[in-house]
Amino acid sequence: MSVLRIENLTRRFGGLVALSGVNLELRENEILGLIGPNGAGKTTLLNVISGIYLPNSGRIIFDGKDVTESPAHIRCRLGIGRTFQIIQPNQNLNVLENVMVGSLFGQGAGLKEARRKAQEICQFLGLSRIERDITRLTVLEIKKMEMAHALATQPKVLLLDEIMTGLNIDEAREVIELVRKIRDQGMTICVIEHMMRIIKELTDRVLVLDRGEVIAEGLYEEVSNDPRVISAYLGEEE
Amino acid sequence: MKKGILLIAVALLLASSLVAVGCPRPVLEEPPVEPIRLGAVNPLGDITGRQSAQGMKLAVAEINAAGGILGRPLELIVMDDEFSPAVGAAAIEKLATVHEVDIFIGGMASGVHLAQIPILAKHGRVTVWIGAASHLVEAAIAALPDHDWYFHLHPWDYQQVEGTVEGWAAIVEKFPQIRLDRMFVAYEEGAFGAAGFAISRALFADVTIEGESFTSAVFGGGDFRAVLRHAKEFNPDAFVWVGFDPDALGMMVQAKEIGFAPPVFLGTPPGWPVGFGEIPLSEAVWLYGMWSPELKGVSPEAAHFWWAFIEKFGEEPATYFAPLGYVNVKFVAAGIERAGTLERGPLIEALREVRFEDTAVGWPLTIAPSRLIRHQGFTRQMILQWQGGRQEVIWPFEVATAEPIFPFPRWEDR
Amino acid sequence: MRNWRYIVYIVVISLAISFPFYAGVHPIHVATTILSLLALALSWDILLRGGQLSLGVSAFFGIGSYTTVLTHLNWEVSPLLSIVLGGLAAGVVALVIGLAVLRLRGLYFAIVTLALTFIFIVIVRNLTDLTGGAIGKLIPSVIFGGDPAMIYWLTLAIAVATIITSEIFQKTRIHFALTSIRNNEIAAKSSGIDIFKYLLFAFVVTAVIQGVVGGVHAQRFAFVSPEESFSLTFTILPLAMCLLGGSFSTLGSVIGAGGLGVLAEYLRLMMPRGHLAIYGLVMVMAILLMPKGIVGTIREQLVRRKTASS
Amino acid sequence: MLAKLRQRDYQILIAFIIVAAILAFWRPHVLISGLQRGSLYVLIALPVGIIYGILGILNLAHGEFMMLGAFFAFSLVTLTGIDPLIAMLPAFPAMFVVGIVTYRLTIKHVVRAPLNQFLLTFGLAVMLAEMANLIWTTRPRIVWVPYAASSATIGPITFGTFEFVYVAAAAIVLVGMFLFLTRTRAGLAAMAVGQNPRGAKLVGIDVERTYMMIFSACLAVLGPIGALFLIRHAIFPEVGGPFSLRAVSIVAMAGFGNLPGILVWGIGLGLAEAFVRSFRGWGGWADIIFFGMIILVVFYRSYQRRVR
Repeated sequence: MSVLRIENLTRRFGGLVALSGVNLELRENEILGLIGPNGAGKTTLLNVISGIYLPNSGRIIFDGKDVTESPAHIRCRLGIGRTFQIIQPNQNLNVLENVMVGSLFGQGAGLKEARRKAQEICQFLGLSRIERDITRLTVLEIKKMEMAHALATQPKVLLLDEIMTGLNIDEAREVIELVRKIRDQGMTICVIEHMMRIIKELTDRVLVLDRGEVIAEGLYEEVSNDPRVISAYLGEEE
Repeated sequence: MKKGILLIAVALLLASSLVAVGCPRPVLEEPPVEPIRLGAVNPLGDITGRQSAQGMKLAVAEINAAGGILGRPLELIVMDDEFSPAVGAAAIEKLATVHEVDIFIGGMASGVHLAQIPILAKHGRVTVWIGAASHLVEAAIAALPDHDWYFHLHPWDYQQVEGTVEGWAAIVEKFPQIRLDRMFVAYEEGAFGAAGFAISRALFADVTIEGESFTSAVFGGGDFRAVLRHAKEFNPDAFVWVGFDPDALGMMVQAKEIGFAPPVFLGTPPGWPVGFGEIPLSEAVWLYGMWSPELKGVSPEAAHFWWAFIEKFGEEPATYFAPLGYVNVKFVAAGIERAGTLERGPLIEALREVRFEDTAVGWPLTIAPSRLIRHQGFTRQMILQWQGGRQEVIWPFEVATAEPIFPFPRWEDR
Repeated sequence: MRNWRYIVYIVVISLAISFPFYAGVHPIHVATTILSLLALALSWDILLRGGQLSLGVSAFFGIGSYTTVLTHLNWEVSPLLSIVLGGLAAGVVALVIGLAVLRLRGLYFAIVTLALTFIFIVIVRNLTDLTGGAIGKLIPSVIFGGDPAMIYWLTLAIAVATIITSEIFQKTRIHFALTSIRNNEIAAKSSGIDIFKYLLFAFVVTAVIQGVVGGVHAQRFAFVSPEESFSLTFTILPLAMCLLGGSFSTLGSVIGAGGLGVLAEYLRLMMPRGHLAIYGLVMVMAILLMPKGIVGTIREQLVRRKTASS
Repeated sequence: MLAKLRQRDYQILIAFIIVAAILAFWRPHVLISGLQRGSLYVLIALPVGIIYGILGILNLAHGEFMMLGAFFAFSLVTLTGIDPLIAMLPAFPAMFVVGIVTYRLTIKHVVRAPLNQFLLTFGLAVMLAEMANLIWTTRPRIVWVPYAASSATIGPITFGTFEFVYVAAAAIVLVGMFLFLTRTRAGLAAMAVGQNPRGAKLVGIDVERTYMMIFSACLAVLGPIGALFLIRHAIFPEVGGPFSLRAVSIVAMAGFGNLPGILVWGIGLGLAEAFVRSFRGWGGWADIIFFGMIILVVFYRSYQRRVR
């Protein structure tokens, strides 16, 4: 049963083709890893799914509905939640308030309800000191806050863009556990990640992008031995 | 959250107390002789307003030196209106309540004065105004239930034009070579120019008038080439531009470059740029005015003012608002003298009777009704011409200082 | 503590309301002007909280002024109602042009709102039959017969309404929406915020405030003209007041308006000629010494002190 | 910041030439006065564009600095009796010094602080205009040189020729800035700073110094520009304000940081204004063309960004 289906998606920026004929299926309750060398189009794909960019062609079916033309905030309300690679927390709000924004607008909760839910989620993710000023958070706390913010929109699908970057091994492990915990709550997750170890440990299935095209798809073991994938990565190393 | 409201509350408290403190009420002192207080509101940032205030100060100094009026000295309080209606209106209120002036004088821009009228009306004290020429102001005064207390010395805009209609008729009669059948009016697109054009059109009944607006250099314009070209195509007997001082140079230069030299070339700015008379293009340019420095050769009062002003302030009067400010105070003083009291009724009566055979602007001054109000002072302006760097008076002939140069010399001959 | 706060609150309100009873007429005038600039400053700040820097305050101010005067003159609408109509007209215009201009961001938005101001000036100046053209229009009588206390109370009511509006904007979900939009639009969209809806709402609400203030101004001085009613002063002065007091807060604009307003009055008293140069100097110095405005700087100091002590 | 000529630019260029050709036959005066006036706009807008491109500051006091340059030239002319064209030479270093002082004291503190620079440069504008008022009063000042009204006649049309100096000056300033920014070390460093100040610092560029030099150089140019302005215009303390506004508008139209765009749109606006004015009785609507065009172009640009 697929939650999100992408058909033949193409997106160009001027002359540059960022995504070309991408097909993708997110199955219910799985963790999909999205990998590929730098500039492969991973973040663009996430942006198209979440509605930041509209595709030039192709369709996006979410939860049985065609959302190809829906604006980002509608998709969020329908249940596509995401984090950002370069996190820009709202400096004018404290941790709890940042998380509240998610439930206020993602779910349409009232202020009191949003506050309660945000507290719950923070607790769930182990975020304490929630009245704190944003500028004094550790990297791990910021990442957690970002996840909490996405979770607060009550998504069916959660798109995580490089949330492990900048974390040490212990912290990354903690986040991996959290992501699993989130999935166990019944959510479908798609992660972009650079560290292969994490992909191996975390994901059920992997999709490899290179220059805007899907070049491989399957279990981590299968994909990692695919010669095209190897050459894509090695080609980049040079 | 609550703290925010609290802070706001405290801030409001501070602000309101500051306002209250910032505008202190006067400490009541009883001087040996209570002075007669004149309250003036002028745009002090502008040369017109500043020199007009200087003219007033000069008059006050002279009167006080001669022992004051009714044995009391004059006290002049001048406030700035910054050309802002809100500031100008508040200034009147302050003069009335804080300084408790006896008489209001001064003034310049019509827009500012419109905002002051309701407040002046509320206080109903005698007011003698020397600016604000717009007929809109006259209408606003006339709409008041009672405006006996209001004296307006500056001619209304339509009176200024009426004066020129009369003057031109006289000039055409006296100098048959001068003709005025076709006139082109270039007017700046703001209130000053638009009113000037509309009124000219209405009052010059026998003249064919065409007109077009331009953006004054004051507002970033200054490109008059299209207007001048249209004027040239119209081939008028007289070309009139209704604009501001900074437009003068551009008008001349741009007319010269397209070879547009109509028989009469006339400008009506409130003042002229420094040194305009010295540039060769100015020769034989006509202008309208309430006053000319050259009147010092004709009118003893104008001569007295001219030299006294230079002696006191070390600069020459630049616009007619300088002598007008002087006349303003002299007029009020004469009225009080005549009435022998500051009581409203007799004072108004006396002011109405004040007659000057000669004033600092070189004209006689009497009070008569205008179209809508009862107390109007000057009603005419003169027709002058730049000759040899001086503003020579051509009409009225009684005060004329020169014969007109006609026709306008060709640009090449300068 | 709580009681004490309410006492201050009540005292201030009663002081503000009773101001005309203990202050002279001139302070009432000055306070009225300051209050109307305060409302403009605060309304400008409300839109700024969503990241949109408008230079079109004068435009809505002027539309409000003209609508007020024209409805009052042509349809004999009562002065108060005509002011309401002025606000509504500004709101409707904001709604229509907001649909287009709110697609713009940053300086592009600023420049276009400024350009719109000039376009309104040209239109008003050239539609002579309706608007009186460059000369403008007169109202035969001033609102409340020119009673400064009544005009003060009317302006106070508008300023208080603006303060309340601002506080509502600060304490409801709108606050979260606008700050998120200002912080990062893409992130805001992905949080489910309908950016356009919130910006348009803020734009229209603030335009209504500006239109009402313009309407009162026109009724207070009983005339409109393109140069006066669309004067850029009504954009720049509130902007300066807000930034000096501290943006993104109600208190900032209140303090900024009070501070600059009183300062201008003092300077005018102390040096009749040249006081505007000092005014400019104060603006420059204030922004150099307190880049976050008075409120922002004080708040920063408090936070720093708190951190140092903890 | 100095985009290479792309295909679209060629299209604009060709459209321009076609418009010019039509005007040359239909309304030659429009072409001449539009070009001259437009060049003045370009001349004044170019430094605004550079300062914005590199320092990220939109200088609202720009016109006031030009006023200062013009008054400087005026004082020289009246005190020494030299020709205003010669006064351009000392005006350059004089305004450069003004630039350094202004930068050191004020601008330095608001680089890349978008809101504060608005207020700061506006405060500067008020201060400059009011100080000029205290020194020179509001009475307009003029200088007279016979060549200011020189003209030429070609066939049936007679037109002023002096303002072609503005066209030449605009071309010189544009080309000079172009060469400086692309051919000199300091210029390349400035471009790098404009694109990425932090990166530029990492590769050893003195960012502070670059900011100061660029700001001062742009003000310095206003010295000669002020002198050229003085020849044809009366000057007074408030003369600069409207030009600040126009310059900023043109820079917005060109797209912030696009120098050739300033040329195109500055002259385009000059032509459009002159075109409207050339119809008798429609001159009052010329401003609506100016601001209407700004709005349309800004919308077109933002629409394009969205599509791309």
